[in-house]
Amino acid sequence: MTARLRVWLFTVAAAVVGGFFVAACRRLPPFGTARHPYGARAVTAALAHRTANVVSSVNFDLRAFDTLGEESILFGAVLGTALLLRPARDESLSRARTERVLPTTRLFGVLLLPLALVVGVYIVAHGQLSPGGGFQGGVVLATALHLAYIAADYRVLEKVRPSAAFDVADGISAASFTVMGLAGLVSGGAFLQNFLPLGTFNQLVSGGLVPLLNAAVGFEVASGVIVLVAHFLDQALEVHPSAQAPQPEEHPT
Amino acid sequence: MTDVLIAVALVFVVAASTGAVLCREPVRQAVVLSALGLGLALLFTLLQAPDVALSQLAVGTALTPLLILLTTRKLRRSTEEAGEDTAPGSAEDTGTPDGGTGSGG
Amino acid sequence: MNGFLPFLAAGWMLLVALYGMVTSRNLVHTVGCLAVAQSSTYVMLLGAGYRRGGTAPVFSDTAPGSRPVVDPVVQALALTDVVVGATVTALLLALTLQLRKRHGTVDPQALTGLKG
Amino acid sequence: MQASALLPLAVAVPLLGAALLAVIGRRLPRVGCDVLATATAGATVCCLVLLLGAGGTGRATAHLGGWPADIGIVLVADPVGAGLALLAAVLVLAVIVYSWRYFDEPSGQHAGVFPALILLFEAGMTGFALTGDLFNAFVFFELMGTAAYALTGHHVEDRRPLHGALTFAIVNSLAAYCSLLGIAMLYARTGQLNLALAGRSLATGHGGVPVTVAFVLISTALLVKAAVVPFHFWLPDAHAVAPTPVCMLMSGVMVELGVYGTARVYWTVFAGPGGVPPHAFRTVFTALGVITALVGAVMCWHQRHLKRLLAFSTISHVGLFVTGVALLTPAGVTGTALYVAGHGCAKAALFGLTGVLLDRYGSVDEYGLHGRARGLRLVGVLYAVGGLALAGLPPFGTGLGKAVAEEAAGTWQPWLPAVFVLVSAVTGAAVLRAAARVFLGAGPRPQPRPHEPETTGEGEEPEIRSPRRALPATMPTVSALLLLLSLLVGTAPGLAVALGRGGERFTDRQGYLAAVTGTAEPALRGAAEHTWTGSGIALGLLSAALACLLAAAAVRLRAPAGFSRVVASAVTPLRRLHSGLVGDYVAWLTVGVAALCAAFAALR
Repeated sequence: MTARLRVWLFTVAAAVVGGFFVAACRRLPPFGTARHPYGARAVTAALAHRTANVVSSVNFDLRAFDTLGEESILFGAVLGTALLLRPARDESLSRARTERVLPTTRLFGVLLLPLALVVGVYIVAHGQLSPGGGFQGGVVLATALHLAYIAADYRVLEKVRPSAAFDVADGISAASFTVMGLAGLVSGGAFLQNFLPLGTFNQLVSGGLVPLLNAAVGFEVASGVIVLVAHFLDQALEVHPSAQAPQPEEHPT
Repeated sequence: MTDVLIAVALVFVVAASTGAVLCREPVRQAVVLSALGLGLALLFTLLQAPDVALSQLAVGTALTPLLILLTTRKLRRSTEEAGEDTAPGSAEDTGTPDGGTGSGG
Repeated sequence: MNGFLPFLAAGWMLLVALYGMVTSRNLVHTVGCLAVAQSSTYVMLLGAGYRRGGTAPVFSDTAPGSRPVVDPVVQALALTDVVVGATVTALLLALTLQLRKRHGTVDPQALTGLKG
Repeated sequence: MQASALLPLAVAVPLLGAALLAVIGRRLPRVGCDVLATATAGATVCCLVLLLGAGGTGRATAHLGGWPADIGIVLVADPVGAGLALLAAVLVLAVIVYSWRYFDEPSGQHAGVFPALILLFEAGMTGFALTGDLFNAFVFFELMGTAAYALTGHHVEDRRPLHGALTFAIVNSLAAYCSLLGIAMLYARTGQLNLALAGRSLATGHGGVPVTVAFVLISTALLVKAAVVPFHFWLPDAHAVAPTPVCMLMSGVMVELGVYGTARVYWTVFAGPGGVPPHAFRTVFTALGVITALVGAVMCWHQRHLKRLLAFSTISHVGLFVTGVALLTPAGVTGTALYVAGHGCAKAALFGLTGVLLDRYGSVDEYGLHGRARGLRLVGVLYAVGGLALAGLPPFGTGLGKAVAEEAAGTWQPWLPAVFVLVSAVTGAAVLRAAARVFLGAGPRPQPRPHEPETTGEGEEPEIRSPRRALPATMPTVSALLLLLSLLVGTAPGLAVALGRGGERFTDRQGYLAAVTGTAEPALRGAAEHTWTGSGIALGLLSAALACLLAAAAVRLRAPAGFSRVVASAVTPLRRLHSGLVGDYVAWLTVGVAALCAAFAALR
């Protein structure tokens, strides 16, 4: 297909799809409707399990199986990225150069790093109470560590985040989610069923399994994102084609 | 009032996503995507979804653009290392294949 | 406000992202367009769950039952979706990076190894 | 053990195995990784066998988290769903054993990653087959995808796997997002995510455009996964280049899961009042199925890259599966289920044998390998047997499934059985032709056609690094066992009967709803007994004979120049459409969605 034909074909098809989409949306319940049957049931169920943040309750209690799948996707993507970005047979690693950092930048990083770590832990820990949770906190934690790269350089970053250790942490937290689900099964209930005391509403320890699953996801996301970014940074800074390696082949024209 | 704010945020999101698509140079696209992430986070806050807004802020404005930037940096560097091009990055910027021509289907 | 504006916005975002992918000459750009396509699903989901006058479904400050809340389920779905999107983007970029090393280009129209 | 406990275990066991492998894989020797992976895959198979035993021909459910269906997620196993999960688990076990000695896995830091990803892939497939929840199905769809994208691009030193994997990943993810839009639309309409409850909720409305559009959008991802024309372009690109063990899984069962998903979603959600009318579904999907079968068969016949040839044969068989499901009768579902089981084993075996060729000769090119594999007599025989199985020779499972599906199709449209016979004959013939050329050196050496758009299959990166060692015994053994399994599907007493009940269950909306909500299930109507019939055997023998004739003609006879020119002018444009270009594929995806919307609107 020529480029012009492709665009033409697409435009016609997109116009048809767009027309149907608009027609469909016009007949959906309007934006802002008061009728949310599943939402109402979820709120009742979350309150029954004494979880103040209903979204966390949906994620880690009512529909925890979705989160198990989601967290496995993250785990799989981290494994897959590690596999894809491994140094190929014709590539070698070299140490990144030490770079000079402005003193103000360094101060900025040194001050911000502990602060960001604390914020990250707070967001993870309060997931069942206030907005936030394992996922958001995990990303903040991962980002926090990378401030070391801004503040110092890549070598320092490699010291504060040993990739192999985080690989293992990633696997362990992925496994722990499944194990907690199985614990519900073993204790006589269903898979991922809560078997812990529910605690007091609106306290740090409340919602039974929710804080634990939340923490597992927090660790998983933090270590997963660190490993992901690490592989990309390695590619950008440390992986080179070996000297004797063949260059990318020419295309047959 | 909320409705007006939501409408404004929606218009911004639509404009930013259109911009992100039309911006064909990856580094600039990453910046626009970052803005789109910010707009989405704002929209989600207005839609009373603080949880989603927070994660959108973390992923959409920080993580995804960061990964795109790191990828582009590597692409440019491998162009330099291969010595195919004197002006670093130009091969990606213009999107021309530097190893041959495509039939285009 | 018009009763279905957010849905239309979602539809537009999907179509414009599709357009970008159809015409893209750089795979990194294609991946960026895919991220836009995914953003449309967040807008659609949260739009479907919004309730006029509702507050966030978090009861740490407000007493349960005092005010209507927006649908928490779609928020949980969108949250899951955000994670999925980020990981898929990472995988795609990793593939693009390696492709660049082996093919010497990131222009999809210059990749002629598979056809027929 | 109770069935409700076994259901989540079928997902949890491979997930745990994958995590364990990733954590301790780097400290274990290669044997340790293999043992761990094999044990996990074996445990999953046991789990699903027990589940099928415990559930019998009824439905087993598991309410996860102890929540009722309108709050939590429910897993549902009926014979068809659990059977498909079992097929996936068996193929995963086969693949792991196949790659014991075969795969040159990256060592050191990345040891254990390959089997871990295979197990994640497995968890995605079993989860997708067993879930009764729409969004949960999306999550497992993505899990399947994520593992498969990474596995497809495994050979980072080679250029084509990366290209194929990227195309695969972009098209599939895009389709998944379309589906999610559809799910959001359906949620806005019904306020439910459970399949059965959403279906019940739709019955209170009048259907119309939103329901149609939601159905088309949700089907997009499933049809892309199933590689139905015009959503199929990614499949040959990915299957031709993925590592052989991964191809065995993708062609054997992942693609079929797309067909299963479409059928499941249609029956549980949209088949009732207020949904998509059955006559519209039957017409549109029969048309899609027949077009897919024919396009796949034509493209399959014109390939010389052996893996690509097998990939196109998968597409054409998927067309037949879609046709069988589209009949909307229990017999159609039963026939398709048997066909999928028989086909999955046979196709995986054929990919496994192609892997032997790649291992020995570093090529999968039909022309280049002409006569070179004369020494591999056993492999050659197995390859030919696989080709005959693909053509539907009785008593293979493919033959039985084809016979049952054909009979069901024939009662609706008398010409449909002809499509079944023709398509299975052509795909079988393509495999037999390749076998005759590669293993016997039959006929003149074919001349390359430099001006045609084609992928040759020469210069493949070998998947192992020590080509001088002996052929690992696991490779042909696993392939032979898979062919035996395909034979068993057709001959095992009781399997066809059980799947016959399964077909009844699958098409029973009220029963599914009752099982999910925990109310008493209505008794099953007497299921028809499906077994070999005289006409079925005759049609099976006919297509096998036709396949042999076609293959012999292709190898021995030289077509008149005029005839070849006519064929080329008809086929070359079709081949040009398979351009390997992501932009083209996205455009075709949009065209497909538009066409489906328009067709359903016209037939309302």
